[in-house]
Amino acid sequence: MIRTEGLRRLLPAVALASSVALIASGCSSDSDGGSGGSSGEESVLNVWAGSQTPLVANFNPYSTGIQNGTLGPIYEPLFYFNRAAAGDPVPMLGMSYEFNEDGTEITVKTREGVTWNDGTPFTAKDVAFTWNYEPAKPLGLISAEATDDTTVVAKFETAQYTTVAGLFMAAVVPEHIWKDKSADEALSWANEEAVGTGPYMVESTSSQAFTLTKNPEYWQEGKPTVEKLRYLGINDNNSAQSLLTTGKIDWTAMFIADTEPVTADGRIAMVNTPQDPTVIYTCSNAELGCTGPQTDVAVRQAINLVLDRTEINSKAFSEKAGIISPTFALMPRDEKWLAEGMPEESPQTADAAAAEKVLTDAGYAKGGDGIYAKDGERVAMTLVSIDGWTDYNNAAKLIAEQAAAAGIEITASTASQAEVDEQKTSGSFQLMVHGMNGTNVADPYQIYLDWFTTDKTQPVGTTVPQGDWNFSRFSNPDVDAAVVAAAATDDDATRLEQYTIIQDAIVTDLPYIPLVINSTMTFQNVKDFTGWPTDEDLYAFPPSWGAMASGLVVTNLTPTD
Amino acid sequence: MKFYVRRFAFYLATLWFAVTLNFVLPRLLPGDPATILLQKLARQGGEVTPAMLRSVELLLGTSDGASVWSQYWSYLGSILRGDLGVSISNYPEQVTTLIGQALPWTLALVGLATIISFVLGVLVGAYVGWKRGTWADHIIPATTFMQSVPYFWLALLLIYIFSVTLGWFPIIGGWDTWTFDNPEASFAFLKDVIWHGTLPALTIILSSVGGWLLGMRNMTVSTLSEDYITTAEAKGLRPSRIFMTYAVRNAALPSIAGFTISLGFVVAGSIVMEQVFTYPGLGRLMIQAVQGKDYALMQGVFLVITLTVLAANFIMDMFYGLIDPRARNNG
Amino acid sequence: MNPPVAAQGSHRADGAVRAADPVLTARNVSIDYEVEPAVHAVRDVSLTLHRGEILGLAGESGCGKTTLAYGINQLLRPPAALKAGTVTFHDHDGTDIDLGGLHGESLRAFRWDKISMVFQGAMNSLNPVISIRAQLFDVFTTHRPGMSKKEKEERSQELLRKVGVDPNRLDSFAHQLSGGMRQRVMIAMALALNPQVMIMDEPTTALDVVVQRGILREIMRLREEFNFAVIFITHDLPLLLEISDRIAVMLQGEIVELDTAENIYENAQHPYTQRLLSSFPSLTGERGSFIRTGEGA
Amino acid sequence: MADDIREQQLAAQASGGGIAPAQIIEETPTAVLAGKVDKVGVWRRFGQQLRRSPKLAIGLAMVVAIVLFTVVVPFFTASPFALDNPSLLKPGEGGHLLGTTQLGADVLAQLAHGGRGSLLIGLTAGAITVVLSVLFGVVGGYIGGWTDEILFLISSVILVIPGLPLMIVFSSYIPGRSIWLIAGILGITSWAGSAIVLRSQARSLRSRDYVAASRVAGESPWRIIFVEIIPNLLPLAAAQFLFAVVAAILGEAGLSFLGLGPTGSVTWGTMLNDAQLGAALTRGAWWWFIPPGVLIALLGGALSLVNFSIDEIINPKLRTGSAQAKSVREARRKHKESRRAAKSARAEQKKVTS
Repeated sequence: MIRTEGLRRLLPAVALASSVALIASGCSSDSDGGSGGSSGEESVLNVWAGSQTPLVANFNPYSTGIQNGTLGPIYEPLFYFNRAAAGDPVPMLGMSYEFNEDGTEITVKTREGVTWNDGTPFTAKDVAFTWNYEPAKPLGLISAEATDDTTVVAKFETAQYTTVAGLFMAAVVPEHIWKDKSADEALSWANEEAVGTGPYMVESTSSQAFTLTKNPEYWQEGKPTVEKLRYLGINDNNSAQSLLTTGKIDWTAMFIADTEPVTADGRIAMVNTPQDPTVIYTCSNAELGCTGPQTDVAVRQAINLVLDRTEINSKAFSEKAGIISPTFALMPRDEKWLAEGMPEESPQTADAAAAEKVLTDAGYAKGGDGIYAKDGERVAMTLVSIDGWTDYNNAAKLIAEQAAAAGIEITASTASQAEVDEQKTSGSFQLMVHGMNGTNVADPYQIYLDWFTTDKTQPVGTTVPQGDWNFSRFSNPDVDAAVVAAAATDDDATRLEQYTIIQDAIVTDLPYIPLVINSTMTFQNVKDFTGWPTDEDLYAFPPSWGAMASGLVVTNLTPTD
Repeated sequence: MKFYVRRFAFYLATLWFAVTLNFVLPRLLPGDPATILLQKLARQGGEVTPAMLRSVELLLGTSDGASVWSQYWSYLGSILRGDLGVSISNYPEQVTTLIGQALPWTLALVGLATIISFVLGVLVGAYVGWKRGTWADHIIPATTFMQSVPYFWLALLLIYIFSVTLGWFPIIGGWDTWTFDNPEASFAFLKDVIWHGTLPALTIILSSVGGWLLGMRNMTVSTLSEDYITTAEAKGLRPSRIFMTYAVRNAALPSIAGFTISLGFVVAGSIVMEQVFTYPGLGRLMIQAVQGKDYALMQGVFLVITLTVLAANFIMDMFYGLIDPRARNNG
Repeated sequence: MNPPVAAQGSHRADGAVRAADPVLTARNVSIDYEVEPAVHAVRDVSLTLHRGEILGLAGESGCGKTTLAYGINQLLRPPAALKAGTVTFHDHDGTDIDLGGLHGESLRAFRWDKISMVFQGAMNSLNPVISIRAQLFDVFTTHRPGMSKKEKEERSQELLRKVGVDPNRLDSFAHQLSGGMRQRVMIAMALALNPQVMIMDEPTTALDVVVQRGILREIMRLREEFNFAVIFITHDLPLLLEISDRIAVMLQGEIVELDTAENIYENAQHPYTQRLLSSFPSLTGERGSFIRTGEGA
Repeated sequence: MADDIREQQLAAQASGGGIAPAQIIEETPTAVLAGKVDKVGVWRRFGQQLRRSPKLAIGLAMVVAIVLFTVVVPFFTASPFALDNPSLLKPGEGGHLLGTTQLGADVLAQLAHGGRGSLLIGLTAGAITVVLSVLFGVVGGYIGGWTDEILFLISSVILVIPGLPLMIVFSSYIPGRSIWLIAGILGITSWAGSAIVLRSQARSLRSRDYVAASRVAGESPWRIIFVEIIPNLLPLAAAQFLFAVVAAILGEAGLSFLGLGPTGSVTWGTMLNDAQLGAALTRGAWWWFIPPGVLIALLGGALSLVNFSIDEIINPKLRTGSAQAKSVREARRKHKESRRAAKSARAEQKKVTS
């Protein structure tokens, strides 16, 4: 839970670097906390993936309490879709796949010679079982069956071009273990001796850490080379950073405002791969019951113009956040999906004049209190963020101050997570600093579908159900149609046409006012291990908590000596 | 007799209060746990898979329309059966299991630290009282400043100075995870545990010793003006004897009577402390529950803490008579 | 300086019982409470206590009786302090001990062994948390290191019997005893080392009349038996008239009159003494008969 | 008897030894001798105390200083919410005496402003505590009987229910937490100790002649409680109040550290929390992390100092105890003189007799 509220401590250590040596001598019991092969003993990779103590052994891919390291190191997908960079899917348990002409039927060739870590051979039957298995059944699946040991065919109600990634990235589970687990069991089962095909398997667990040891029968020849992975439970980033600097952690992903002291001695390298948009949700649709000035597109545009995203990034996100595009295409990853003439970036500096012009053009006039108003309604709104999510709280404070410059009154307030969720799902908010989920493939489609289509929203007062994300109540028939059309084609050009319609709409309408792309910082021990994903070669999503991606990373690592 | 009736009523009432509070509060809860849980998952990896969705629905989706009373009774029933429910933040672990793992750590650390602090405070306090009117009086103000320092603030400073900067003590944990995969019954492990417990214990002692010290000092001073002290002097007893058997023996009674009460406060303080030290105890569990909006766990911990304090009080009731004859054979 | 009334008084008194030899002599004792403003609790008091006699010390509360008694036994606590004068103890082996010269170990050893005390407010002079036995044993362990446990036990039981308390009470705690019993226990404790002087400070004030009588009779009998001298402090003049050989009347820290009980009773010199006497209803019956010859008991 | 003694012992402990079991606000011989304390009114005693003990003077001075700081400083500093400064300026830089926070807020301004918040919470919680403890302690203790039994039962239950966990559970349920709410929670979870102390005192006062008298005179219980009893409990109540204030300020800091503090307002607790979230320490931004903690400690210490003196008023033995001991050396000296005098006197004696 790197991003669990209240625990996201921004922290660079000034005094730390100097004290490393001291600490090492202090913790003489094992001064190089099992890092790499440097000490000749068996190599251990110490990982913090954000888990807090007490750790509970739970390696069940269908459980909500699943431990980091389950997806990837233990269970593997058919294909790996890299969310960090554009590129073809990486074959894992699958060798190749093809669609029928309308994309409703998928045929997958599975890998031969793979065995589960209990010795049972892996076959296409396991894949079929997984897809048919109640807790993981993909939406719209008609049937899935193994035609032979290496071929599985799945039929769907609709075209799967845009959802196939989710299907292929799901963990494949062994039929012989799970077939006698009922759906409910499957959820409440801890699965402590997880049987997977991955490079590692469970060795031991305690409330403070659990250890995975390498799978001798792993299907990739001569891999993995790192003997053990030790996943630690740590309660806050301050401790984590101290441990990172003192060589007790080799791989972690967390927010550190000032990385210089950590990376100073060259042992630790940092990769920043911003993924998740941070935006201002606006309850934008008066027709669905939203109230307040922000329901007027002019006000939203004014706010968009008056924001000084550079200051927000530097003060609230310590200059670690990425630059966002109002099209929500993640640049440069989704370059090919950026429609002709669409802005690559949201304005990075404030333009109060432009903002005020937008307002005056829309018939607003400045009141005696310096705040614009129209038909007696002042442009005054409250901007809520979840209490304790400091970067959001800070951003909100800054936004409030910046908006004032353009005669817009924004009151920044905080509320408990429960309350914010309530407001968000029921639509009883005006403005809200909050996050969006980045897409897990190099394509903004998922965002357009989940956050901008009418199906995914509800009138104000009705709760937006779990799994739907259109909290701004945005509704535009053209966009809806375009999304459907985009899903139905496998041809990039055709899809881009549809995206042009969507992007054009949302860039003007701004139901979600883009702020930044929140950072995802990964710290790697490059002195004792090689083979990490780097800015040059992002073969996989780098953070230690990355589902499936972490499997590729650990397989690719080798201890130096 | 009246005494025992009262105590019995006291235990009963406290139990009922703690248990019922746990039942009432969640029903005042705004928002729906399922949504919150999803939020949390979404925050973790930014990916909410359909599998997760379904599991959450299966886990929290259903809510039966049973009446509050029947809910209350079944709740009491499950409590009696020692069933505190399932922890959401550590799904699917049983709350009781989690508490079972954490309790020993807290008991050992907090218990030990408290006793040390108590003994230290009482002895020094008695001495300061005995030496009243001398330099010793200046110890008191000093300690009260210590007492007014926020636990966590002190803990953070201690870590920063002794663990991070000087590296004399570990930064986190109840034992060294890099050396021992699991707790084991070896001398090396014990040593390691003590090494890890030092700073946390120090925090508790530093910030709680002041209270004992002040109380004991004042009690000693007032006791010294009692007639039986004069008698003892007239009897020509040795000062040491007067000090121990006549002054301290009497002056310590209030501290001892109040010991178990203050236990509750110390446990409270240790909650924040455990968070700072990533110590695998109850307090740590509680905070995790709060941050994970894991109400079952939160209430389980609260209940157990209360029970522990009650148990301590019960033990004190049993043994208090031994040290204060006036509390014996009451009728 | 011309000798104060008290001094003259004492000379006459000496004349009256010249035969007996003194066991305790106080000369020109002055005691102050060093507070603002300083309180002169005892001013230039001199008196002599003879072997085996009962010396009554009368006066209303606050007149300095108790302070004087404490002063004699070096029990004064700051802010009270002995400003001037000497207190000499004449041991039966003839040696004279200057109490002012004693402190620390020597004073400790002297206390209770030669002079023991029975305090007013018996309620609080026993340690509430340790048994009577323990408190008696304390005395022996400190002053008679030689004694075996068995001897202590026997001695303690004997003492309790002497003061008319059931020896089984040794196991009791203060709160389990009646006021009278506590005072008897205190007396037993005071007897423990066969002291030559016993200072009794309002020993019976807190008790009801019947108990009072019983205890007084006890004291009389014990004195006959062990022949220790008693300084008996009380505001109850008639009581003193009954039991004392001599009586000193204190007023604002001074002894205004000191004489045999008879003389005080028949012709008191000082107006204050007379006022005191007249303030009590005239005592019926032959003086002292009640106590001295247990008639009517 | 048996339970009474326990209650007295408890009360004594809860009052930090301010009162001794079974020894109540009444003159002891020593007390009388040492300046007839109990003959004069509370406030005069206070005055005497002020002259007598530096502790009280220092304590009060510090409290006043801190309060003034929170009241005056805001007039000379920028708004604590103004973020238009660079992040983490060192003390002195850019005219910020105590530097700035990560968001560029002036630490000094926040400190003063946060002080108001903390004090507000402290005082409110303290007031609640006193009111409740008077209600449960004094009323129960005076009226006695079943009322007392029940009130006392409630008090002792609340007393053992661990405070902070309860607060945590409370505040984690409550969405928006105003300063007042926090103060309220702190107040209602921490009055029991004082109630027990006040009760034991009220019970003893109950048996005083003058109280008995007014009872006989048929005055209403309430009048007696407010006219006869409470005035006599004033010093004690004051002490309990100060205890409560310190406890509340510490409690608020604890809650804030767990992210359960008052939302949307600045207190020393929320400052510490921000500093911790902003990793002030590891970043070497001590000016952000240290001052709030120090101020909390100073205020707490100062109030405790005041409390000592109040204890000494309530329980004269405490003062006279020390006073006695102080004059011990003095007395010793005098002692020696007197012995010298005595010797010479004896010498004369010899001359006379020979």
